[in-house]
Amino acid sequence: MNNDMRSYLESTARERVERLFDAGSFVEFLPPSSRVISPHLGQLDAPVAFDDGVVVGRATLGGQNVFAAAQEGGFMGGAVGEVHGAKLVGLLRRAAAEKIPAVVLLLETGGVRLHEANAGLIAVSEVMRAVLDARAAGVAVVTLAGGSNGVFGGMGIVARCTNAIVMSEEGRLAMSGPEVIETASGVEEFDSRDRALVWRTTGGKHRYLLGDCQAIVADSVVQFRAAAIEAIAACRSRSTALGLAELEQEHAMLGERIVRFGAMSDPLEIWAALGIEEPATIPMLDAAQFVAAASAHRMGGC
Amino acid sequence: MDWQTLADALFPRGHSLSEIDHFLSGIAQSGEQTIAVVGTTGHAPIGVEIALAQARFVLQTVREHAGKHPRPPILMLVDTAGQRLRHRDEMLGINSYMAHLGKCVELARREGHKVIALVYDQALSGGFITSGLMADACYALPDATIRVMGLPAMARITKVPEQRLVELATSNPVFAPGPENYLRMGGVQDIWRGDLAAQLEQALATTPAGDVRSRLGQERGGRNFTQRVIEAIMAGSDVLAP
Amino acid sequence: METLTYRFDNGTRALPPQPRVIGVVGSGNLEVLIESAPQDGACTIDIKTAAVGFGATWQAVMQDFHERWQLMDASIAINDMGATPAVVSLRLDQAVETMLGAPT
Amino acid sequence: MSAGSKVWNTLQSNRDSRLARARSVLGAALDGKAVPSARIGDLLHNVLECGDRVCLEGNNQKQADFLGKALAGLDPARINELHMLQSVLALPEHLDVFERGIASKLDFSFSGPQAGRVAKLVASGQLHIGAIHTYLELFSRYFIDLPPRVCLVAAEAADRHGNLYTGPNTEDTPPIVEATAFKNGIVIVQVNRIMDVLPRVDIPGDWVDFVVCSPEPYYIEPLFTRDPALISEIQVLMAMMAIKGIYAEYGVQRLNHGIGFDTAAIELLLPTYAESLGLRGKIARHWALNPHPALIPAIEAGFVESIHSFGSELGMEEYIRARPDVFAVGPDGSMRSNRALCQAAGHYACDMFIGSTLQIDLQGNSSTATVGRIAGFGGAPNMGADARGRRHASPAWLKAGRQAREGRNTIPRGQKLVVQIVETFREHMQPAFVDRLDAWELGEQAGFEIPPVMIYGDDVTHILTEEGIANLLLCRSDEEREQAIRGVAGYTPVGMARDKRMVENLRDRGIIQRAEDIGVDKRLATRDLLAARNMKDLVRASGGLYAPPRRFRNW
Repeated sequence: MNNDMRSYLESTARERVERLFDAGSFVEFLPPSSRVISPHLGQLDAPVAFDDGVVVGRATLGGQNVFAAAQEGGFMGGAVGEVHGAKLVGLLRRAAAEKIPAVVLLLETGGVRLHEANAGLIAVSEVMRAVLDARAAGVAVVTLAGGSNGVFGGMGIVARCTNAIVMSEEGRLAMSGPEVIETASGVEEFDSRDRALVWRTTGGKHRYLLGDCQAIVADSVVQFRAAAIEAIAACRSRSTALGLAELEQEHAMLGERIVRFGAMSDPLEIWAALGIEEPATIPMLDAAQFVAAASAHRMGGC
Repeated sequence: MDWQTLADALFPRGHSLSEIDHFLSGIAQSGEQTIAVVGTTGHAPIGVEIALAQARFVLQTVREHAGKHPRPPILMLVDTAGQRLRHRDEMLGINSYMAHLGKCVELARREGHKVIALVYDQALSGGFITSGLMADACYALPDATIRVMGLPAMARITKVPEQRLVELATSNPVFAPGPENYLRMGGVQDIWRGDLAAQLEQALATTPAGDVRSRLGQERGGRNFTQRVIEAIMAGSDVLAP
Repeated sequence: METLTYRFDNGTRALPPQPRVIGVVGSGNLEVLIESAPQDGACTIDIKTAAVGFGATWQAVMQDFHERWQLMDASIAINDMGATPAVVSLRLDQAVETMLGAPT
Repeated sequence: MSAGSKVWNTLQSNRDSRLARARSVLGAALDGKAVPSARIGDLLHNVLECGDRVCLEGNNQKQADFLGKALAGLDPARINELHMLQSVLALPEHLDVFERGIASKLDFSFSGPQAGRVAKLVASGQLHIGAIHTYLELFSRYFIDLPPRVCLVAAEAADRHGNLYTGPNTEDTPPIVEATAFKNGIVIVQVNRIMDVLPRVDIPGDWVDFVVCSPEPYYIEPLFTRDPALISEIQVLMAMMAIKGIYAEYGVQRLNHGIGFDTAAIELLLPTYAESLGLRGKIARHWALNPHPALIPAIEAGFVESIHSFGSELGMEEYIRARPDVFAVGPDGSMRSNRALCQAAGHYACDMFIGSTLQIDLQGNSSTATVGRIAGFGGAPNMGADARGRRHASPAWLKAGRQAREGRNTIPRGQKLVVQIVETFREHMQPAFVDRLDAWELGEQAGFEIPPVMIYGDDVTHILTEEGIANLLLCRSDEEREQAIRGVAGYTPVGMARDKRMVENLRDRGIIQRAEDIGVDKRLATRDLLAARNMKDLVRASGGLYAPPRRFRNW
């Protein structure tokens, strides 16, 4: 199979980093040979990984210096523990200190790692603040979400604190996993086995239509690469920092969303309300067809 | 603790706090300062509406004081059962509403508002990240519940026997619930006992600059890796400091 | 978890200095970290595995691996989550192949 | 006693009195043959008698679930000691009838999801097993010594005369109804709807006594859908070895595949790997197979000429309708399946069966039995057995027969290829090769006369693992056979106990073949070789005609 078609979803975090950034340019910080592993998992008789499930480092992307982090969804669902979180924080703080033009976060995570829950929760909030500090320092922070585990929990919040999000339709972005909601509120509330519903609710297409992500691409590493380059350029063409105007605009959009869609129970109704003519056909469209059908109707991102 | 009792203890010089559907907001007097107060009560699950309501109050505070001096501090009062677990909230993008709240708090900070938080009852997982944990400093009452998940549920998911978790929790603050554990890890700045009003005034006078939690966690011995990992990366070193 | 260590002396093939890591610590899978390290010509393998009680199997898999590659001054570390011997052999071969090229 | 005094029509008169009871209790509620669904309890209480043999249509896929629930809800004081005949026990209510004391005896084939509960009910004495059968055996016994007094079956639709349209999922219905109707039993059918004109008539109304329109459509399980995303690279390697080392080697044209991911990988490698070997038109042309979604790319690539099916598969209806040259469709355009005929076809008309299993012993006996679960067999034993009655020749059949007989003074005849494809270890490091099958212990616990063996060793011709292919046809002694099996058993205890010198000797003679011996490049064994890597790829390959059930989608 040629590299153009290489699936982002099926690639490991390391494969994504190797293939997405300029060939051979990635230099890892605290690489596996440093063996900075979780100090807590062993206590609970759980396996460890030499990178604690996240690869961080510097690279070039289209010739531009960037920092990058990639979470490995295969290791504990990409969940954030103490070391994992600290690597993300260190990367973002260093990017801010060195005024790196951009940080690309290849997120794939269920959120906080339960084995080290308190450390994970604090770490996610530290990541969140570090993202916003980096943005304030002029760093564009871009999220890519296309892994099979989605971006959930606190990291779903972090993603929406970055300047831009690029998703594939297979990618998911949300807060609580469908299984968690089903367990807490019953199968009538959210049938986690109805995967079509799960993806309608949390997947890339819905997020794009709602304005929660800025770009949607096919599931291929090169497409994510191209979209990341574009997103960084777009972010850097204006201020990367938070501003009152931007937040006022976001506030209006989120308010409007509740007013217009708050009484609806299925994303299909929302898509119809947005003016999509045949909402039921949306899930089967490929990324390019989807963008053609959806871009005129989606809510404005920010 | 119910919020009225709390408010009376925190603001003996008066306040105008009110509650609508578990959403708390208003103005209060702390020492010589007027402060803006926002938060939740009744173990509120944080859904899209209440997240947006808090964000609206914070944005409004920022907007009203733009270009003025001094900017009033913001106190966030935390009592939440976590994010609301509903299909509707996920469909509407609850993470965006949470993030929006977090970003509004961040904007307030950058615009010169001190932001402190007090967990006066419950602070559970998702509901805590964009409230208490976004403040310059987060405080807690001694009886507060702070956690991601209780030990029985954690035992089920991690398949580690609960008894073993209870044993481990005595020496390692990393997973067991409770404000003391968060204190040791730097997530909570301090636990308030006794005169709440005085401690609030003190907190407002000593708000830390920047995110100091990783350093506190190291100093207090509750998180021994975070700060060293951050420093190693900042320094470009492949080994952690001992 | 179980920890296993193996040492094979008298290898003949040296590795390049850049360490490699292959694989993921996920269910039925493993991560292999392979590094060049001076140790009197030996190849050492340190394994942390979630599948307890398969020492004899690991011994045989590692023995065969060593016979295939004859690595010298090599340090291999494995974090395993119940990978089958087929997957273990595959990852080990992939790791070495990325460092040395395909076997001759 | 004179012959003249013997009564010869007890069955008929018994049937008449049952029908009379039902008509009298239902009265005006009975509209021709149509019974209101709310009155199903009254109907069953009156047509059933204690001790009846009752055949409930519980198939591999389609379930007469409404009737099953109604049966389980009967009053055990009125109806008890039923003898259930059922090919598949899939739903909880299939066992509730035993727990509630309505039924006490069972003859069946397969109980996959309920296997644990079957074992418990047997242990507690609430369920007595007559025998565990293969499908063909059980269907055959319906006609010989186990004709049902009452059968409860499911169809898509009925008309006012009781004619039935069974649609794509005909499955077991024809033999059940035929065996019952022609032995003066009572045929009761649940249908999804009643129509004025049926798309086609699958069962004539003369054979049907009562029809009930069920409140919900019958339950159907998408049993043959395998998500390509879950196929591992080891399975890709094994599929490559199967195609090159067996399909191409024997020129297998007519075949049946098992249900697992190993064979799904083969299906998905036909348009890529097999195509690159120039095998299109030379292998895998005619199939006895459910409409596997994983076969869509091979069908589209022109590998597959015809498929006859045991049952249908959810979501494949429109694709099948659009490929009438390949599938068996009726004049109305929808598929016809028939488990009994397809089982016969798989047995007699196919040159090869390839499928997975849980355990293989040193004689090559293979079993899916595990302790504490009485799961039965299904169809694999008929597929995976040499058809001793076969007389027509084909190149693959002749070659297998030649290999088995070479050097022996026997008359020429062919043999079916029966291939077991297994990874040496399953999940959680469970070895697939064992000294003694769990089937022995299960058989002893459950009091069976023989251990429940899925495929007997003397029928198995090849064992394929990630380590290699063992060709048992070429073995000339029990010892060779044992070492050939050990020689592909990898690092399992059975594999490690091999005689290394003998295994190398078997390899020299081509009895054991490694990937490199047959020119399979292991480095190509990646998921990139799959013609579809996820469900959406299958939908795309079908031109949008395949509509996977919701649980298989991620869009």
